[in-house]
Amino acid sequence: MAPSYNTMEMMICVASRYLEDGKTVAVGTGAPCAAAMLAQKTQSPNLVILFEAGGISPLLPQMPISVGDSRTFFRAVMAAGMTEMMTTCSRGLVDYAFLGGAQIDKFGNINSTVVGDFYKPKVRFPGSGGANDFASFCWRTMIMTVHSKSRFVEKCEFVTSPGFLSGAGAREAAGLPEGGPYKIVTDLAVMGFEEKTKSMMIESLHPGVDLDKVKAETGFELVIPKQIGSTAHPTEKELKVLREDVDPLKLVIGRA
Amino acid sequence: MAPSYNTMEMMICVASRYLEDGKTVAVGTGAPCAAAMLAQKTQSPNLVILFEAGGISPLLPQMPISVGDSRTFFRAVMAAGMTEMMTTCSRGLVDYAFLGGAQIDKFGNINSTVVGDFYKPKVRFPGSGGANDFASFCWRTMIMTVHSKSRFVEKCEFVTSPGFLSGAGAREAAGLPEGGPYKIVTDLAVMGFEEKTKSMMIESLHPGVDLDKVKAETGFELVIPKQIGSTAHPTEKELKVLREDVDPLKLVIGRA
Amino acid sequence: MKVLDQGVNPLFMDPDPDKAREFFRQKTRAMVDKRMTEKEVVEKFIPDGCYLAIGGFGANRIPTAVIHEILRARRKNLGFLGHTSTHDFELLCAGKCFNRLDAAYIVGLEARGLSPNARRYMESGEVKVTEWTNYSLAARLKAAAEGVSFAVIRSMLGTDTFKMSGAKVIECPFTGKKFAAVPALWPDVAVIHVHEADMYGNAVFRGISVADMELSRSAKHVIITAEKLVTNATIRANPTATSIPFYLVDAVVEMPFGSYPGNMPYLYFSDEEHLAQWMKVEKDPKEFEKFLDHYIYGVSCFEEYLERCGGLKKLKTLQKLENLVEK
Amino acid sequence: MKVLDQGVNPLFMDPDPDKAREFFRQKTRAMVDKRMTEKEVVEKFIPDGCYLAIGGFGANRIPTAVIHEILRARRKNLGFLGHTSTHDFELLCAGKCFNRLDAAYIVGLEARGLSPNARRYMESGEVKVTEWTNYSLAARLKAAAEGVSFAVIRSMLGTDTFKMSGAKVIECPFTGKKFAAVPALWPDVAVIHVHEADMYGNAVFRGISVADMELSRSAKHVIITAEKLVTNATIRANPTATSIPFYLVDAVVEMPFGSYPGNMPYLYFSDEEHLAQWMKVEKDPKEFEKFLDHYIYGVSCFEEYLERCGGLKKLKTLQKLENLVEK
Repeated sequence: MAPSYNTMEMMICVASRYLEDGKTVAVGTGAPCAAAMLAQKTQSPNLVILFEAGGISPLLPQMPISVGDSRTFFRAVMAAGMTEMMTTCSRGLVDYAFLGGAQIDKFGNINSTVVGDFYKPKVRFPGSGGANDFASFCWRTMIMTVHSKSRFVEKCEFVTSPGFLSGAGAREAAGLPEGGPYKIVTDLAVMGFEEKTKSMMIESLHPGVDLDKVKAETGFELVIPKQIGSTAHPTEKELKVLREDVDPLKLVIGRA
Repeated sequence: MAPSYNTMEMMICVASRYLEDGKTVAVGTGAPCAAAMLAQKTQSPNLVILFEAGGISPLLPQMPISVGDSRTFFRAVMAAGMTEMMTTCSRGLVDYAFLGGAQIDKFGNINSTVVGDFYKPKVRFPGSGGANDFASFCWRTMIMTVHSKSRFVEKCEFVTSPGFLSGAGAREAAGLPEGGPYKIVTDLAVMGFEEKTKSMMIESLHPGVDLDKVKAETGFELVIPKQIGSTAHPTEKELKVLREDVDPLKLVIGRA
Repeated sequence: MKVLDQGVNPLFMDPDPDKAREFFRQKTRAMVDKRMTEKEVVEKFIPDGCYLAIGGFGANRIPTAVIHEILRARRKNLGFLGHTSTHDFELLCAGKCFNRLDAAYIVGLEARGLSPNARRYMESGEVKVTEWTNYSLAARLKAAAEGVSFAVIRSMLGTDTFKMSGAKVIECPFTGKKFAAVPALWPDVAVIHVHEADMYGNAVFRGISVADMELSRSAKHVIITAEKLVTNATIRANPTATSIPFYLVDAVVEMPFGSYPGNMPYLYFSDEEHLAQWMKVEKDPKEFEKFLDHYIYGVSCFEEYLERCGGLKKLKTLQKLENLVEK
Repeated sequence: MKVLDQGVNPLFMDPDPDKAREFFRQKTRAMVDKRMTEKEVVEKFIPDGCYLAIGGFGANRIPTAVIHEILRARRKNLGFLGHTSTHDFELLCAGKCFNRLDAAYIVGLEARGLSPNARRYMESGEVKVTEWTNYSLAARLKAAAEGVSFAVIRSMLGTDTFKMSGAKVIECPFTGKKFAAVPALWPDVAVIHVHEADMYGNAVFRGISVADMELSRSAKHVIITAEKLVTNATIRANPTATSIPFYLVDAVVEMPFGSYPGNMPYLYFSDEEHLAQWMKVEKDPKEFEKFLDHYIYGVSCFEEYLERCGGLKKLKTLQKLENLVEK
C-alpha cells in the first residue's frame, strides 16, 4: 500500500528525482530548496546546491527563508556574490535551476511580472529577480507549480523568463544559449517538451489523476504522446527524509 | 649652500613635489615609489599609494621589488586585485601614474615594447604591462627618466602607451578618456606639454643645466616658452627623509 | 553601432562614463574622519529626487536605520534601484519616497509573500518602471564600476523583460553572436550595511557579498552603516578581508543591530514576527498608517524603534536563532 | 556590428562562448579527492600544444613546482598567457616550451632587470606574439568568466599596442563613444598557487588576488598547488575567505614553499640572490645550460631543487625576511 502524503510532498519528491548526482542546481527558497536537499540526501549525494546571492554548497541547517539569508551559506564552501553565481550559470557550469511564476505557457515561458497593462498593472508581481537569468543560462530549468487553468495559459501576458519563446528555433534566433525548460512538476502530472515543436507535452500522470483532469486544468492543448507514464508514489524513504531531515518544521510541506 | 645629492635623488625629490595631498597615485617599483613615499612623508600626508596588482595604501616597510610583492600590501587598508585597481583608474579615481620606457616622443608617447621589426625584434622590452592602461585612464601621467637623445625621439618606433598620440585632439579622436602626460622629470630638466599643441615643452632647468644641454640631449624640437623656470634644489628635509625613511638601504638612490 | 533591437523604457541615469569620471575626479581621496549620524547622512547625501541604491539583499544585511530616516525626512521623487529589494522596498513604498524605478525584484518578500502596500503603490501607475533582471542590474553596476558605458550579457533576450527594459541587442564583433547590451548605472548614492568599518570608511562585510562589491564601486556617494566601528589598525591587520576601501566612502554611521528586522549574518537572524506584522497591517491602509506612526514616524531614532520592537530581549532571541542556539 | 578598427595579430583561442559552455557542461561538479603529484598533473592536464596560464604575479605566489615539471617533461608548442609574467616566463623560455604568446608583460623581472635568455628567445622570431596590456588580458579572462565573447575597455586605443593586438574598436550603442572590444579567453589550463586548499579543490589565498579570480573562473582546467592541505571543515568554517570553489578545480598538489624562489605573502620572501643568479648565468648560453641541468633537469622533484638552493636554512632566512624579523 502506498504511504499517505500531501500534494506538496508529492511534488517535492517527484522533482527531486530529476536532479542527477554530480550536477549543480540553483535553488530558491521553499519547495525547490526542499527538492534539492531531498535529492542530496537520497540518490544524489554529490548534487551541488547554489544560491543566487552567493551561497555555494552550504550544509543547510534548516530551510532558508531568503535566497540571501545566512542559512544559504552556513558552512558553505564559499560565500560569494551574485555576479559570481550568475556568471557561473552563464558560462555553462549550472545544470538545473528552479523557477516559479503566475503564468506558464505552452512553450514554458513564465510570467512573474504583471497581469494587465504594464504601466498601470492589474496585478504587479515581483518581476524577474534572477529567474530570467537562470532561464537564459542554465541547461535545464525546472518548474514546480500548482496545476490550474488560470496558470497554464496559451500565451503569457508578459514573458518574464524565457522558455522556448515562440517554439523550436526561437531561443537560438533570440541569441539565448542552449538550455530551456526541462520538467514541469505539478500536483497533477509531470510535463516535458516535445523535441520537435518545443511544445509542452504530458509525460506522466500522478497516482489517481486522469488525463482529462490535466486537460481540464490546462489552458492550452498539451502534446499527448502515445505512451503516458505513471508517476511513482513518493517512497517511504523519500517521505521519511523529507519529513525528518529536510523540513522537520514543516515550513514547506505544511503549506499544501 | 645647496646640499649635495645625486641625479636620482634630484629626480625623486622633484617628482615628489608634483604629487598633491589628498590625491591617488599608482606607482611601480623603484624611483616612482620612492617619489610617492617621499611626498607622503613631506607635503602630502594624505597621498594614497596604489599598486596595480592590488595593494591599496600600504604602510610600506621598505621599497618593494615587485608591484605584486608582499610589501605592496603590508598593513594595507585592502589587498585587492588587478581588476579592482585598473577599474578604479578607468572610472576616474586615480590622479597620477608613473610610467617609464625605452623611448619617449614629443607628444609624450612611450615605447616599452620593441625596437626594430615587431615580428623579429632587434630588442624586445617587456611591453605594456599596466602602462598603457594607466596612461589611458589616469588624469595625469608622470614620467621619470634619464635624458638622452636616444631616449627622447621624434617618433617612437612603437607606441606602447599613449601620451597625446599625434597631438591636440588625438586622444579624444581615438576614444581615450581625458588625461595624458603631465610632467616629465629627467636628470636635466622638467618638461610639460604646451596646452594648444600638446607638444613637449621645457618648464624648468635643473641647477647647473643650460638649455643647450637639454636641446642636445633631446631628439626633437622642444617647445621653449618665454619664461623657463629653475628647478629648486632638493631641500635638506627632502634629502633627509628620502635617505633615512624612504630608501635607507639605497636600493633606488644608490643606482644613480 | 548597429542596434538590432531595443527596450522601450527610459534610462533614469546617464550612462556617459566621462561625466562619471568628472565626478570621481572631484571626489576627495583623503583618509579623514567620516563619522556621521543617520540624520546627517540623509540631510547631506540623500536629497529629494536623487537616485538611491540599497546594499544587501532586501531583508539581509540592510541599512534599516538610514531607510527609516529617509521616511522621517519625507524624501520624495527618488529614483530607486529595485535590485534584490524586499523589506527595503516595502519601507520606501510606505513613504512613497520614489517615483521612478529600475526593477528586478520588487513588491515581494521572497518566501514570506507579497507586500500589499508595495503592490498598491506599484499598481497605482504613479511610479515609472523600467524592467531588468538581478544579473542585468548587477552587470549595469559592474560596467559603471569599470568606467565603461555598457556591458554585454546573455539573458533578457527574447522576452518582455527585455522589451520593457532600456537594454539593446547588439552583435559580438568577434563571433557575430547576439548579446544584450545593458547601460552602465552610477547611482547617486548607495547605502550599505557592514559588519565593521573604521572611521575613514574602510569596511568589512562577512558572508555573501550579493552585489555590494559592484554597488560600492559604482555609486557616486557611498554611505556605510556598520554594526561596529573598529580601529584603522584592525583593518590593516587583515587587508585581505576588506570589502570596501575608504576612498569610495563618504560617511560612516555606527549602527549596532542596524540590519534589524533583517538578518545580519553571524550576528542575528531576521525578526520574522515583525516582518509578518508588516504584511498583515498593510492590508488595511488605515491600520498601516497607525503602524507606521508607531514604528517609524513617531520615533526619534533607530534605537527607539528597536525598543518598540522588543528591545534587547528580542535582539537576544534573534542572536540565538542566528547562531542556532535556539530553533 | 560595425568595426571601426582592428588589431592585426591572431587570436590563439576561440572566443565562442557556446563552445566553452559545451566544455563546462561536461566538466564534473562532484566533490571528490583531487590530490595529485606535479608529475601527474603535467601528464594529465598540460599536453604539448595546450594553452597555459600561470597565476600570481611573476615571482609572487607562483606554482614553481609545476612549471619545473613542464620543463622536465619537455613540453613544447604551448600557447602562453604572458600576463604579469616574470620568473615564470623566464622558466618557460628556458625550456622553449611555448611558440605562441599573448603578451602584456614579458622578458622582464620588474626592478630586477631583464632576462637575457627570455630576450634571446623573444628576439629569435620563433614565437608568434599578439600584444595586449595587463588590464586588457584581465578583461579577456573576465569576459570568459562571464560566459560572453568580449568585454569593452578604454585602454589600448590609439596605440601600436592596439595595432599589434587582436582587439577591435567598436561604438557604444548608448553613448556612441569608442571602446576597445577584447575577445574572451578561456585558457586550456591554469596553474595557481595558494596558501591553503582542501583535497576537493576549495582554495584560499591571502593578500592580493592579482588576476586569479578571473583566471580560475575562465580556465577550462584549474590546477591548484597549495602550501598546505586543510580539511573541508576548515574551509567551511570561514566561507567568506574562500577564493576558488572546488567545482572549478581539477587537481590539487600539496607543495610547501611552492612559490620559491618567488615571494609567498605572509610566509616567505623571494630569494633575490637566486633570481639574480638566473639573470647572470643567462648571459652565457653554455653556462645557462649547465645551470638548468643542475637546478631543473638534473633533479627529480621540487624538494630536491629546494635542497640545491640552500634547503631549510635558506628557507628559514626567507621566512624571516618576509616577516621583517631580519632585514
